[in-house]
Amino acid sequence: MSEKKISILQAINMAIHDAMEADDQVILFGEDVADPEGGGVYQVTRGLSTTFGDMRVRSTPISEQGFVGAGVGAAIGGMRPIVEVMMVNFLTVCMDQIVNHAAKIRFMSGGQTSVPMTLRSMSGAGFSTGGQHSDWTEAWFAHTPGMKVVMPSNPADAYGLLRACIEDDDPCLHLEHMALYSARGAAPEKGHIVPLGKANIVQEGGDVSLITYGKGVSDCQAAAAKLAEDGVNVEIIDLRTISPLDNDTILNSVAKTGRAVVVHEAVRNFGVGAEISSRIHEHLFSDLKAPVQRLGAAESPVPFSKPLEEAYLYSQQQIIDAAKVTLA
Amino acid sequence: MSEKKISILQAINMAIHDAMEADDQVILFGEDVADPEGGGVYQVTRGLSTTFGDMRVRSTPISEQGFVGAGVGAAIGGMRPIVEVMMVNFLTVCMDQIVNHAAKIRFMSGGQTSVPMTLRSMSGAGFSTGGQHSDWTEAWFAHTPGMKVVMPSNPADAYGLLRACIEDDDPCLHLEHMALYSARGAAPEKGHIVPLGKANIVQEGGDVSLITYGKGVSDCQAAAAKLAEDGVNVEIIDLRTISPLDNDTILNSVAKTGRAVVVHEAVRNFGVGAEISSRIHEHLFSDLKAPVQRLGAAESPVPFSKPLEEAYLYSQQQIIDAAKVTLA
Amino acid sequence: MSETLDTNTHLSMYRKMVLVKLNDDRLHTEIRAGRLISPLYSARGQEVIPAAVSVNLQPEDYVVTIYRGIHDSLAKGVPVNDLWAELAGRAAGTCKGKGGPMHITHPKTGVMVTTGIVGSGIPIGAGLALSSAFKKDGRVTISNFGDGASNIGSFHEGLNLASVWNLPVVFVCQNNRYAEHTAYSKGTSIERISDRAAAYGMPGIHVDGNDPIAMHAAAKEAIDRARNGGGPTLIEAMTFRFCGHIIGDDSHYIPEAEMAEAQANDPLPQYRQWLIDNGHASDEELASMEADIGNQIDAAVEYAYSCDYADPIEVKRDVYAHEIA
Amino acid sequence: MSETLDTNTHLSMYRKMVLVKLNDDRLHTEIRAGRLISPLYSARGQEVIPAAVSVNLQPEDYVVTIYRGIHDSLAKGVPVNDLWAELAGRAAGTCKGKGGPMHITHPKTGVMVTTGIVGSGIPIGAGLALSSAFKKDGRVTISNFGDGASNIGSFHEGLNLASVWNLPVVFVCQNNRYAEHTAYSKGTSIERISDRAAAYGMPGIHVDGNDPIAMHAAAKEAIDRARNGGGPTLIEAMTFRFCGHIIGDDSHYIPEAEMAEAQANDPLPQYRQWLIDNGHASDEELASMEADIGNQIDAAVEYAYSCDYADPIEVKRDVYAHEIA
Ligand SMILES: Cc1ncc(C[n+]2csc(CCOP(=O)(O)OP(=O)(O)O)c2C)c(N)n1
Ligand SMILES: Cc1ncc(C[n+]2csc(CCOP(=O)(O)OP(=O)(O)O)c2C)c(N)n1
Ligand SMILES: [Mg+2]
Ligand SMILES: [Mg+2]
Repeated sequence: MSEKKISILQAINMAIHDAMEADDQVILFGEDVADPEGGGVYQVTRGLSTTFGDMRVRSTPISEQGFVGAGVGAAIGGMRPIVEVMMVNFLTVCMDQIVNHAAKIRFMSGGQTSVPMTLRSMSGAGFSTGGQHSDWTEAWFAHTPGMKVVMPSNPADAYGLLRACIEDDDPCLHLEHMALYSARGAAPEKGHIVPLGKANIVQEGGDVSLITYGKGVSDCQAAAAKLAEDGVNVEIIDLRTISPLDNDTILNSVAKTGRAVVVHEAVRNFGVGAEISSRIHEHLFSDLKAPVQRLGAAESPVPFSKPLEEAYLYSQQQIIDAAKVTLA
Repeated sequence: MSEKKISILQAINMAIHDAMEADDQVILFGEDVADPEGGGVYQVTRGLSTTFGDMRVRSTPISEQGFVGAGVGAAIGGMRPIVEVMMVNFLTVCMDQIVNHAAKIRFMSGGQTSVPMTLRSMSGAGFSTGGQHSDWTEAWFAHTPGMKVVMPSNPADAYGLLRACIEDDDPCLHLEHMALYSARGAAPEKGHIVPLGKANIVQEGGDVSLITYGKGVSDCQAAAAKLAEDGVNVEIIDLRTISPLDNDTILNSVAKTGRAVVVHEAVRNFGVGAEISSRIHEHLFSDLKAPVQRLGAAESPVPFSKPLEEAYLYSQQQIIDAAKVTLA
Repeated sequence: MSETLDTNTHLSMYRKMVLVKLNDDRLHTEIRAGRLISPLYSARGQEVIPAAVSVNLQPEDYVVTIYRGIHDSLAKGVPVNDLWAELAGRAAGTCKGKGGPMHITHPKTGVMVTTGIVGSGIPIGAGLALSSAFKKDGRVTISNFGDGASNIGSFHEGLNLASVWNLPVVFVCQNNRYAEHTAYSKGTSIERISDRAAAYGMPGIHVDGNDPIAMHAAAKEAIDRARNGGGPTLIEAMTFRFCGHIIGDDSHYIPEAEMAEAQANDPLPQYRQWLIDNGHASDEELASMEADIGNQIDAAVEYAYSCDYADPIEVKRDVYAHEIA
Repeated sequence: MSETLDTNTHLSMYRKMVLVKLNDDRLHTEIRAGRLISPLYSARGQEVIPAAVSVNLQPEDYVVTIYRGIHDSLAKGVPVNDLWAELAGRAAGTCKGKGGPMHITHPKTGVMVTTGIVGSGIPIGAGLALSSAFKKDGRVTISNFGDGASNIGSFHEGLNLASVWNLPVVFVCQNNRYAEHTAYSKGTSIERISDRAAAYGMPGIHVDGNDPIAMHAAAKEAIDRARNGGGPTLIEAMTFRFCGHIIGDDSHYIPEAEMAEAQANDPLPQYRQWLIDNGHASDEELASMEADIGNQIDAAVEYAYSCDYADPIEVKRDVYAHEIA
């Protein structure tokens, strides 16, 4: 890692740039991703079509089934498409291509064909964008054998995970939190890879393990600082990859602390936290000092107004309280 | 309950018939559901268009986004549409209408509009129909606030749950297992309702709770019979409703037995079993005698060939083994 | 423009256009000043379309629209007070502050669904029309969407279904030549979207959506057809979007000449002058109408800011008909 | 039928048709006898289409097809042994028994994707063509689907995208007049699906898919155009499905007269007679060709049944490139 600081947005742009430079088979498409269209509505892909040309970087019509399906076909034909589906809520219009095709084709063909496609998609509450532009469904894709799902929390990981996804021979979903695009951190070395399926211990501590990913990491760090004031030593695990889960890192941590809280922005019920909590209980039944706590959003669509949106999201206090419940 | 025996297929047909008879606002559409098209590819809806006419029972073009969206609109306009999406895998082409619209519209409109639509869909492995016609994704919909999800295990419940769904003022997904269409059981009384959100204790027992739904119920009953031979007294809970979960029935049972196994046909990771397992651990941490076990399908798409399909599905032996693990 | 409509209709259309325009201006002001936190997908430039459509509608007719559709909602009759309370996220808003600008809903004035998902309102509009066909309630449904939406699957499925079932719905494609930052021809493989109607055996009308009289005629033809059992119509109304995709967008991807030409043809001042020239109203009468509307909006903004937010407990309400423990 | 093709081409087409037909007959026999457990979506009656298309293709050209597409796969060249081993669920099958009839895949002969989801092969076909456009490999992609599929969103999105990007793909809509049990006009709002091509600025060809010469000409025109950079074509090939949607379906929903007329026009015996009448082959030569093909199929069936099933551990393989613990 260099001393230079960059944003996650820059890191994603760099990762795509470097992957396209390294491998001619890497192509990019999605709505408005090319420079004549501004290089993405958030400029994440700015400059890439200018550098790599109109053939390799293409803005698409509004037709997610069409262009994700084209990504599946192009991948089978030997390309490594990076396909941007602008927002997580829009993944609902192309679930078939992702779930029935990208995820299953290697298996259904007996390994003859494969879909090395990377899907990028963004979401995140907190911006008053309402019910159809801010929620999260990573649990659906984690429940889909054949898919890999990642979500970075910092620029170096965003770079390294995205490059790992692009190099991976299977379909990967790279989830991006809108609130983190501007988050700055150490710039990665060119070519830096964060291996898929490996979690990161962000902070070591012996009292309780906070297990999270994406924006949850900084939220947990803030909560951990407060908890430290009360003498609670928090260990924070940034999953980085949601599926496949890094059992070893999770279980080793909780074996040590005996306590765990899982935190994600998606609604709590039937979320990723449920899988993690069950696994911990299954493996560490007698080592646990308290039941694993789960935090997520309230069980509703995302509300528009600020006060309701705040009530929808988990709060820092809730993280602190959940940690304290395990310590009680 | 009368002494007469009917199949689940008949029960579903009767439930729709009786609901349409009772309420003019109930309408039905889906591919091939009307009698000129045979009353459904499995004849589930046979006779209904003849009885209730072409206006109320309509075969649709192959356009799930179109006709599920039309169901959403018709429901907002005051109808109670029953919409058949032939197979669970085809729900992937209309997730947007279900998740972003049906489930969210009451909330996003502040309660002014609502979508009292019942979706029916079928799946189930064991018929060598391969990767795109047999798997289950109920966990996705359970992870979607605003949706209710049910899955009957016997004819009377199929009738009662479906009528409850149709009468319910919110969108409901009624899941049907292909292997159970011919399953026979006591016929329900006309007008029988199985309240949503209430599980059923199929068999009482003090040693271990098997928690399941749909086809899992008869599989657990068969396993319980074998376990009884070894002196193990099994309690079987048929959830009937997957979301919202009946916490009370689940927790009371496991508080009594101290042991639980969750069984479903969907793949295990990030499945419904994870939510149930976590809840049990959270609430009954110190009462549990063993960690909750989860059973589901193997982490792969559904294979075509018989031996691989069998390897994919959980086996009776696995249920028995899981129960025994909790008793060890 | 040729004269065919009476003064009442003209003034009614103009009033709606002014309402939409001044409301949009004020939204820009409030958001820029930081007094309102809300995305704004301005429809500045597209005022004629909903004005001309809605004067042909009955109050009980249904409208479905999109994130950009505040113009459609206002023209249909959503009260400005309720609208502003919603945009300000207040409990008194149309949706208790739960929906926001992308989900304005007001069944009392027939505004049934506003969606943020491109294309999804098209099948929903067909479904509302289906409910009218069942109930024989005589209603017509208008489903509004953009040019880019004509490339998504829901457009195809919705139009085909509406045609096969002969539903009383009018599909109004407001072609503002851009979909976010993508120029029309980069996303759409045909010159006129209205020609896609032929793929569904449906009449397609290509009309200048900035010409109130032509737009009125197109809307009337389609609405009459729907109301009289003649089935659906696709209208492609040509227009332009002056303020970018979303507030903050500087339209850098639109060639300057194109923007300049469009702005020179801003339908609002043109129509105003035409009304005066053709004796429908005097400059003073229109100025007074505009002032009235301005005051109405002032009052609505003030009202909205004076309202309370919903209690946080409201997150649990309206998820289901009955709260789930 | 008018004569334009040489004897070689004719016999090549006829051979493929016979292969498809006898293979289909044998599938019925094996399944009915309980020796094979598999769904069967018979393409009996549609043999001309893949025969005429594939004689215009190079071995490396790509084909995408559907659950009903065993005819497309065989005509493209998938070896009968590998096919039957797959249908019998054996490890030696094209897909190790993991895919089955709805997912036949055989890249060696260009059969890249077989899907069970209506319409989804259309964008995938566009994507394969996109990979060819990138690589300049000169390949053409054929994407096959049914009449009912022309009403689903993927059709619309896939054709629009292929047109906007000018991709080397041919969309072959095999219009057998029914989608499952639904008659054409109940699902489709237009008389000719080929007319939908106009909605995408794409050439549309309506052709008698049971006429080998006409079908050959249509396929050649479209494939040549794609190969020469002229972009995509939509072909609507009119045909009929003799054996219902799926084995066991008695076609009760098809009027008897319609079925009788179609059967009277079974393209296979007609073409056979025409080949003899026009001196391309004698009855004996054709009979011997047919017998050869029959023997080939006998051998394939025997071979398939002699193969082993994959080890159950194979459930864990091919989920990802590398097994996950
Ligand atoms: C399914 C889906 N894909 C992408 C988006 C993101 N998006 C929002 S508006 C828009 C452009 C729509 O353009 P058009 O249909 O022309 O309507 P306009 O905004 O110009 O009124 C896009 C791509 C979305 N909301 N839904
Ligand atoms: C998205 C989707 N919806 C429904 C189905 C069920 N289904 C399978 S085949 C079929 C009919 C397709 O008809 P057509 O496109 O005409 O092709 P054909 O079977 O006649 O060759 C249907 C509805 C499906 N497989 N996928
Ligand atoms: Mg537009
Ligand atoms: Mg067909």
